[in-house]
Amino acid sequence: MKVLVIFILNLIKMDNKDIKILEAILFASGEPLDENDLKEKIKEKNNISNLLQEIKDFYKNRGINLIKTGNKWSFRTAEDLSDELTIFKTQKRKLSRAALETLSIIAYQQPITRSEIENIRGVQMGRGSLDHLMEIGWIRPSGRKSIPGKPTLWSTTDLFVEHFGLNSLSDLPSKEELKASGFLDKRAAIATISDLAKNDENFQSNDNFEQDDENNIDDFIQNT
Amino acid sequence: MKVLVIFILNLIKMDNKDIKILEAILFASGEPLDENDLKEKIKEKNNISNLLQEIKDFYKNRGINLIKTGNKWSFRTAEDLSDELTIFKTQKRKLSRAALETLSIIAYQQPITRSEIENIRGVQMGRGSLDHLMEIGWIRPSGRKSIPGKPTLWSTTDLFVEHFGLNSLSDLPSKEELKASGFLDKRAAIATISDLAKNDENFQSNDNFEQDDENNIDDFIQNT
Amino acid sequence: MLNVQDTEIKEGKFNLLLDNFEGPIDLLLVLARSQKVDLSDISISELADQYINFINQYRNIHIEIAADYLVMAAWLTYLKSRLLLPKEEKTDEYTADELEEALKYQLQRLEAFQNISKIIYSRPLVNRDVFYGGSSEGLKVKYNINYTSNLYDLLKSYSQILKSSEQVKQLTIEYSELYSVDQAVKRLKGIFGNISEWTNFLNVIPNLIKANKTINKSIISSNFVASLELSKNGFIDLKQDESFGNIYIKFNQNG
Repeated sequence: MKVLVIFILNLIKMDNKDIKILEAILFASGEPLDENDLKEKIKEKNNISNLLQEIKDFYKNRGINLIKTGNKWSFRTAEDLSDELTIFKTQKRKLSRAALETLSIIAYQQPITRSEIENIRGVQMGRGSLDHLMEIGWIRPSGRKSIPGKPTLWSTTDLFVEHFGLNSLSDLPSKEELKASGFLDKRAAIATISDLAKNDENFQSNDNFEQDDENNIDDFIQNT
Repeated sequence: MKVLVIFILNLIKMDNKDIKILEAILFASGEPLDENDLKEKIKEKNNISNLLQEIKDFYKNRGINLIKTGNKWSFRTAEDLSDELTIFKTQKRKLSRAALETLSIIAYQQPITRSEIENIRGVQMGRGSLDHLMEIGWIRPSGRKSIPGKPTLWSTTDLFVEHFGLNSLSDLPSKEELKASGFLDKRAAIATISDLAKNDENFQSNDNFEQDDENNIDDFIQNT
Repeated sequence: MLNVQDTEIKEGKFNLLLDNFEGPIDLLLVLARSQKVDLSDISISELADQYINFINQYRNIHIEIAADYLVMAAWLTYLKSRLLLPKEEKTDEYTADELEEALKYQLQRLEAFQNISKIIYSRPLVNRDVFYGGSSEGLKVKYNINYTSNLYDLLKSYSQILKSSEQVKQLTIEYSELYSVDQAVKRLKGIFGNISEWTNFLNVIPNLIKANKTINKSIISSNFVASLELSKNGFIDLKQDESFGNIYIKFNQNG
């Protein structure tokens, strides 16, 4: 009896690093992994089958089970739950560039008409752009402009403010702040003629400046 | 002795369907889930906190841990396996020292303006610090300070709390010590040197956002 | 990295790039640490000496130095002189003690945040130390579409629009100070009468501007091209006696 208790206590305490590693890798990978590949990651390579069996037993009655198919192992949710459990997953999608541009113009310059937006973007807008943004719930029609034709004016919604993590519309950084925060940086500026004509001293210090910038970027990429 | 064994065996057998459901959902979602949303899926809704705590304890020494950040729960790989799991590392870019200091100043002093951050660091902020932190999703603009120029205030996001494994912002390390030492005071700007040393011109151009903003809108109106 | 800096400063080597420091306060902090006392007990006057020393040494090697660092050096010099003077009568200005106190506070606060930032970044970080996982295989899944475009994307997009509209607006070609070939041709034609004898090319072109090599180069090259053009059309003769020798120019009366 005593032996069994100790065995069980050990199971629960689980000092085995190899088991922890296997669990974590199987969990993080999210897809079935070959036993031979798993072997590479642990110390007691010859013991891999026992370790995996141990994990399998440990999870036997849990909501997650360790499953072997062919020579591959993976965690999956317990089978007896599949009938009653529907989970909602969010499929992540980014807005198209055109929609994002349109949205940002509306955000900054609302209320604004369709043709004013087209003017700024310099292209005619596809039919669906505004509809799409309205469907998501980020823009709404907000009256009509009193010019001939009375075009619809567009504004952003509360949902827009909420989704983009703003307290209010006035939180949107101004142009100057965008500049100060680095958004308006011209990364590869082409020197103008007048730049070239500037005296050499200036020219050199410009060079230095560029280099600093590069160092800076390196800092971000490098493992500092 | 017998009682203990049975107790332990029960723990392992785990007949609680709610626990199985919670485990399965948390496992399958792959991202933090709100406690209130989890509640919807189980029978003993009022017991949710206990159940989650039970699961958390169960996985305490395993390769997977149940973690709470804010009001959200998620399974994550265990912290002490960091070295073994570098295969999954996706955080390619490491932060520069400047960005890191900026981030921690924002975390402890939020909401805070750009020039207040510069005041603490004693140096003008390099381009790229704020927009880089925002790109990662760790900081956000959160209103404007009601001083002349209405500069943007910056705060950390939920993602920051989640990524750094904090329970909440009040969980930030050494917060009390910093407070006790007076380092979290927003000292009147005049009492620190960089302001004394800063030339007025610079200072104004930093805070003088509003006017530029208006110009900006004018520009656009003319443009359209 | 900081440790390396510390030792180098202690040994009196100043072959460091200021790029290693995050501004004057950061540099002060590194210097202060070399005093090996608690920051609250630090001798500000000694620190001021160290800093000014450092900046002076640095300037001997690197001529350019960021204004921030110089402003701080000037300010420290001022503070030192105030500290040396007998206590003043109370005026509107800050007393030397207050200024000293402010500097100490700033140093201590920056140090605190530098330490904190290291602590924070050593926490288990998602996607670096810990990872999400799992798989929804085996469960019924319903999908909600969630648009992940965030504020950063929005601002980036708007900035892009601002940038492109700025570029259009600023498409004015600035007046060039460079000397054009057309200018040179016109000018040379105007002074033909003065070069009836062989004259050194360099004496024919306009006076070179001091300290502006770029413009000077443009003057020389445009005049050279212009004289080639004029000689091709028979207006002038050119000669050069040896490679890299002087070029001589003469008006061709018959041209």
